[in-house]
Amino acid sequence: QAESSAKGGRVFAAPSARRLARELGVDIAAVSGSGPSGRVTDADVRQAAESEAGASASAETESEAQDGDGPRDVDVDRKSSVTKRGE
Amino acid sequence: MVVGDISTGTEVLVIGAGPGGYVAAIRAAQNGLDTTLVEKDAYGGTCLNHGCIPSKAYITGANLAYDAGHAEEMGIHADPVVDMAGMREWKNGIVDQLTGGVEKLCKANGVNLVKGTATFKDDSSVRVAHGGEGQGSETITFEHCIVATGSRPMQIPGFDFADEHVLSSRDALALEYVPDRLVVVGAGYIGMELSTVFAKLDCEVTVVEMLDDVLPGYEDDVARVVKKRAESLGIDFHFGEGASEWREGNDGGIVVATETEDGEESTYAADEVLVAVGRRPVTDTLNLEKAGLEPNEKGFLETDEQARTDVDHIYAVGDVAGEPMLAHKGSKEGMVAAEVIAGEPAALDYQAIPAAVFTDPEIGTVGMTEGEAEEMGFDPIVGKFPFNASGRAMTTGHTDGFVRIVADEESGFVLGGQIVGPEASELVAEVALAIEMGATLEDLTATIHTHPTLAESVLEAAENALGQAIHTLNR
Amino acid sequence: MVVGDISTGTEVLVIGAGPGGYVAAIRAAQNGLDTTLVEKDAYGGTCLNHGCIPSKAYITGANLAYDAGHAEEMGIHADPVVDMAGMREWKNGIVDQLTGGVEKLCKANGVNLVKGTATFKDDSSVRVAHGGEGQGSETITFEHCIVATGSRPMQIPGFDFADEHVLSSRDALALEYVPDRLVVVGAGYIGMELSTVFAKLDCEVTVVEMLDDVLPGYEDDVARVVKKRAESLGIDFHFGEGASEWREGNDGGIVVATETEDGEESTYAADEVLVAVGRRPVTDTLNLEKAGLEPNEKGFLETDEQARTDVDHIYAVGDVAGEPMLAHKGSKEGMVAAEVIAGEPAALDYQAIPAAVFTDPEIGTVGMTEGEAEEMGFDPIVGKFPFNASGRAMTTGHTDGFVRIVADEESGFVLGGQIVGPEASELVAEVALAIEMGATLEDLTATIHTHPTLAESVLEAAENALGQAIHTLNR
Ligand SMILES: Cc1cc2nc3c(=O)[nH]c(=O)nc-3n(C[C@H](O)[C@H](O)[C@H](O)COP(=O)(O)OP(=O)(O)OC[C@H]3O[C@@H](n4cnc5c(N)ncnc54)[C@H](O)[C@@H]3O)c2cc1C
Ligand SMILES: Cc1cc2nc3c(=O)[nH]c(=O)nc-3n(C[C@H](O)[C@H](O)[C@H](O)COP(=O)(O)OP(=O)(O)OC[C@H]3O[C@@H](n4cnc5c(N)ncnc54)[C@H](O)[C@@H]3O)c2cc1C
Repeated sequence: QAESSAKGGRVFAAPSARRLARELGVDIAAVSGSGPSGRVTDADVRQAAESEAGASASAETESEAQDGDGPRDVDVDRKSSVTKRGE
Repeated sequence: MVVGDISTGTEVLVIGAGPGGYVAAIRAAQNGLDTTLVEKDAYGGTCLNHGCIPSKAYITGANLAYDAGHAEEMGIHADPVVDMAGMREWKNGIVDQLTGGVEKLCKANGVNLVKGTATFKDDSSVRVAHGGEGQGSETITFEHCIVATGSRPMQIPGFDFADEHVLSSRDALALEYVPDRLVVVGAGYIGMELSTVFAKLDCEVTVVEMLDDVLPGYEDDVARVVKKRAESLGIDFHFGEGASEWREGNDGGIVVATETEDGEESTYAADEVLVAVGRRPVTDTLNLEKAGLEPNEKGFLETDEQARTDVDHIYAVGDVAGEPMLAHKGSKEGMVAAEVIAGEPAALDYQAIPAAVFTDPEIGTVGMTEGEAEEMGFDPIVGKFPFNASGRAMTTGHTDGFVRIVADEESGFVLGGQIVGPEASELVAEVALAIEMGATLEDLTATIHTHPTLAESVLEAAENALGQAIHTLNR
Repeated sequence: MVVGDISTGTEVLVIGAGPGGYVAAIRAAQNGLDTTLVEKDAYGGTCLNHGCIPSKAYITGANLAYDAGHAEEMGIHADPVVDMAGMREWKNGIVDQLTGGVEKLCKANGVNLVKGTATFKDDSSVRVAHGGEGQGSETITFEHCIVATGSRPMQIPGFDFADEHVLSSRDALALEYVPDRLVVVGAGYIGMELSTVFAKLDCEVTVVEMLDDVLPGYEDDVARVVKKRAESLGIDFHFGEGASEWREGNDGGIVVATETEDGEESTYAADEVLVAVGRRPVTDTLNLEKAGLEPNEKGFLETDEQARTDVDHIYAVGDVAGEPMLAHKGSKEGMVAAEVIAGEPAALDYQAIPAAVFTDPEIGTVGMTEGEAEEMGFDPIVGKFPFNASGRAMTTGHTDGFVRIVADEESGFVLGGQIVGPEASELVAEVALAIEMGATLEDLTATIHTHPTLAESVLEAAENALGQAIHTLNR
């Protein structure tokens, strides 16, 4: 899903969702979309931000437990960018 | 914060008050930043004074006069006489109102306006030379700078804009009379817009273009619609010829000489020659090296997603920051630069920049062509609707052209649109929103479109892509 | 499937070939359904033959002649002469082309076309009386029926459309000459569009309206722009007066008498009187009761989200199915009915139906007004941009009016738009898409809009709502 929506390097999401992702420090290209054809919604972005924040704040085991979510997995770079914003 | 009596300081210094610069300055001031805008010439830049606005005013005037004079089929009989000096005055009135408006808006938003030419002293100050003799200069130090110095028309060897009969687009837009014969060098959008204006005002127009078609960069079938119409207006095209020189003719006019790649020469008699072969960014008169900046080989300042140059606190927006050299691209960059300086999470993350050409008919494009979509790895489907099947187009008397919508087959996402036809410049707005929103073809067709409008053609093209068109046959 | 020699059967029977019916028939056939379309008169219905299309053709013609004759300010001097018979012929040519096109599209999609007047025999068959004497009739049985019989102009006591000088909109659109003096009864959109046409063609127009403003249903500030312009075209308005009767005058013309609520009488001399006081659905000539159907007190057939009437396999679309009586609403309902019959999960689940009035200037509206948003429980914010601040509007010579965007303050979702000004009918398309997509104000402002276009005004209005406008002051 995330792959098809990132075809040609493009993310299909409304400008407001893209801006929200920047605000929350989420890499929108890695968010899996729940909208039509995999469009990334505001809610998807918020959920990604929450699961990242949760992941970075808690033990590794917990983030492993979320592995089933696949595309919503957190990469190290983004984790650090979220942390930076939180400071 | 006055630092000395000849030196002032500002949080944000904007150089150039075109659509890139003045928008950046207003947005910066709206964000509470102490902002200074330096302009050496006229508020509104090329766009308001010598570009978008004056050209569109003449296009309206020429269209009205031409259409009214050619509407016997509609039962309208008229023989309009155009007084070019009068049309120019009307155009000047619009320009004055708009440039005055820009000045007022800057002031009302709290932007400090400085008249003069800025050059960098180092990476945190500029010298501003005030116009006119003995006006002196001042130093302005800045925390952030936005370079928005725009572009100027390119010259070609043998044609000096200082010569009386050699016109830049700016000169052409200031003429007080319609020349009997005009040679236009260059069939890009500026050349084509102005050729159309003059042809409609009864000038004999000859277009000389080095390449082999009009409007390079546009798809063949789009360009063809404009070229066909231009030919029917009497414009005489010569492709594959480069203008080499001009000289005085025997008849009081001039002669423009051209050459093909093979060295074949031709000459065209005219009264004036308009050279519209492109524009170059204004980055050579700023002492950029003092600020640690170096333009690329094309003269542009390269910038990142935040409109930032290689020097972190210096931004570049508008024509100096690269293609497409369009007013609205510059304004967008200006807003983003101002917001980034203000600490907002702004970025140049738009999916597409629409572009319009105000020829007859107009062109409006946004996003990817079918070919570009393929290159990007999409599997495009395409839908088309010709304006000669549109009830609204028929009732406007303008049925040339079509709407094409490009989408990704698998997801249905709208990727691009190419419109050539009446009001194409306006119609493209809906397609741009569809692209930015991540709308699918189905989203477009599910949206009710008013009848009878040209915008219905966007819906019809989307339906055609889905194999569901009502007003054309689906194949 | 021929059931007998005078009786045929069909899966889907569509009655009426207006924009509701022909679109339904084509979509049904596209979905593989055996479809029959019965039309008693002309393909395209009111819209193509006597409504949307002819009126818009005349509006174009009148605008061109008027604008060219009033463009001294632009340096254009012309004195156009309009030959109304010629303009009518041009209009007829467009109508013929479009109605012929509808017929061809129906056939190409495999729709069976039957000429005649349908009346219900029971809930699964109709009798179709073929036009002309001795042409006989046939019975068609159906599995599903779509009623799309449209509407007809309302008459008022004292004014019979059969009388020579009493014109319906249809009659007015068929005139071969421009009357010197015209009284128009009714200042709704049809009355206002036609008043404007005739006023621009040098007819002395008097409008009589029972209510106290033009364009009932539109907000005051929207209606005001149109009324002011109409007055400047010389249209003479009389509000609070109902037309009571007409009689022959002494000067070879007629006299139209009106009465106020208080019984005060006035008279207006004219050559013709156009009665445009509304339209009534055509549900009284179908023997609907035989099918088990009963129109509501206004004559409409009530339908559900699937365009279905009370009788499960009978659908109603277009003007017969209720307000707004607009072509594109009918077409949408037609598509949905056809898709539902084909088993698709279609529904009338759109958020908003845009509407346009082609007066001078045009009006385009979609979704909620500020007041409606409040009533619906939203906390609306509103942004406005006047066209006299738009560079593009100035260059078109048309700067009356404004764009207003209504959004929900908390979520930013765009709820509605009211546009009055040049090309308002086209500009509303972008706002309609924004509403359907659930776009926010930020989505609108983040989308790059081409410069210079009227569509930029939509962006500016959205920015104004956010307190971020560049080209107006934010308050
Ligand atoms: C004939 C014509 C038609 C056009 N039509 C369109 C159109 O329809 N749509 C469209 O989008 N684009 C159009 N363009 C292009 C458009 O005009 C430019 O893209 C736009 O003006 C670029 O904006 P800018 O702010 O980058 O630069 P400019 O508008 O060029 O403004 C730069 C400003 O900087 C000032 N300046 C330069 N150097 C200094 C200095 N050292 N100190 C102080 N001030 C300085 C200049 O005086 C100028 O005012 C047209 C151009 C032309 C020539
Ligand atoms: C002057 C004018 C201007 C207008 N401008 C606009 C505009 O700009 N935009 C807009 O959206 N709308 C406009 N309208 C309204 C628009 O015309 C109607 O909303 C539209 O035509 C309704 O479509 P319909 O298919 O429901 O009915 P109609 O178009 O009325 O079609 C109904 C058809 O059914 C046929 N019929 C009726 N009874 C039978 C029967 N028993 N058997 C067989 N056939 C039958 C009729 O002959 C007719 O062809 C305008 C109307 C008028 C009068």
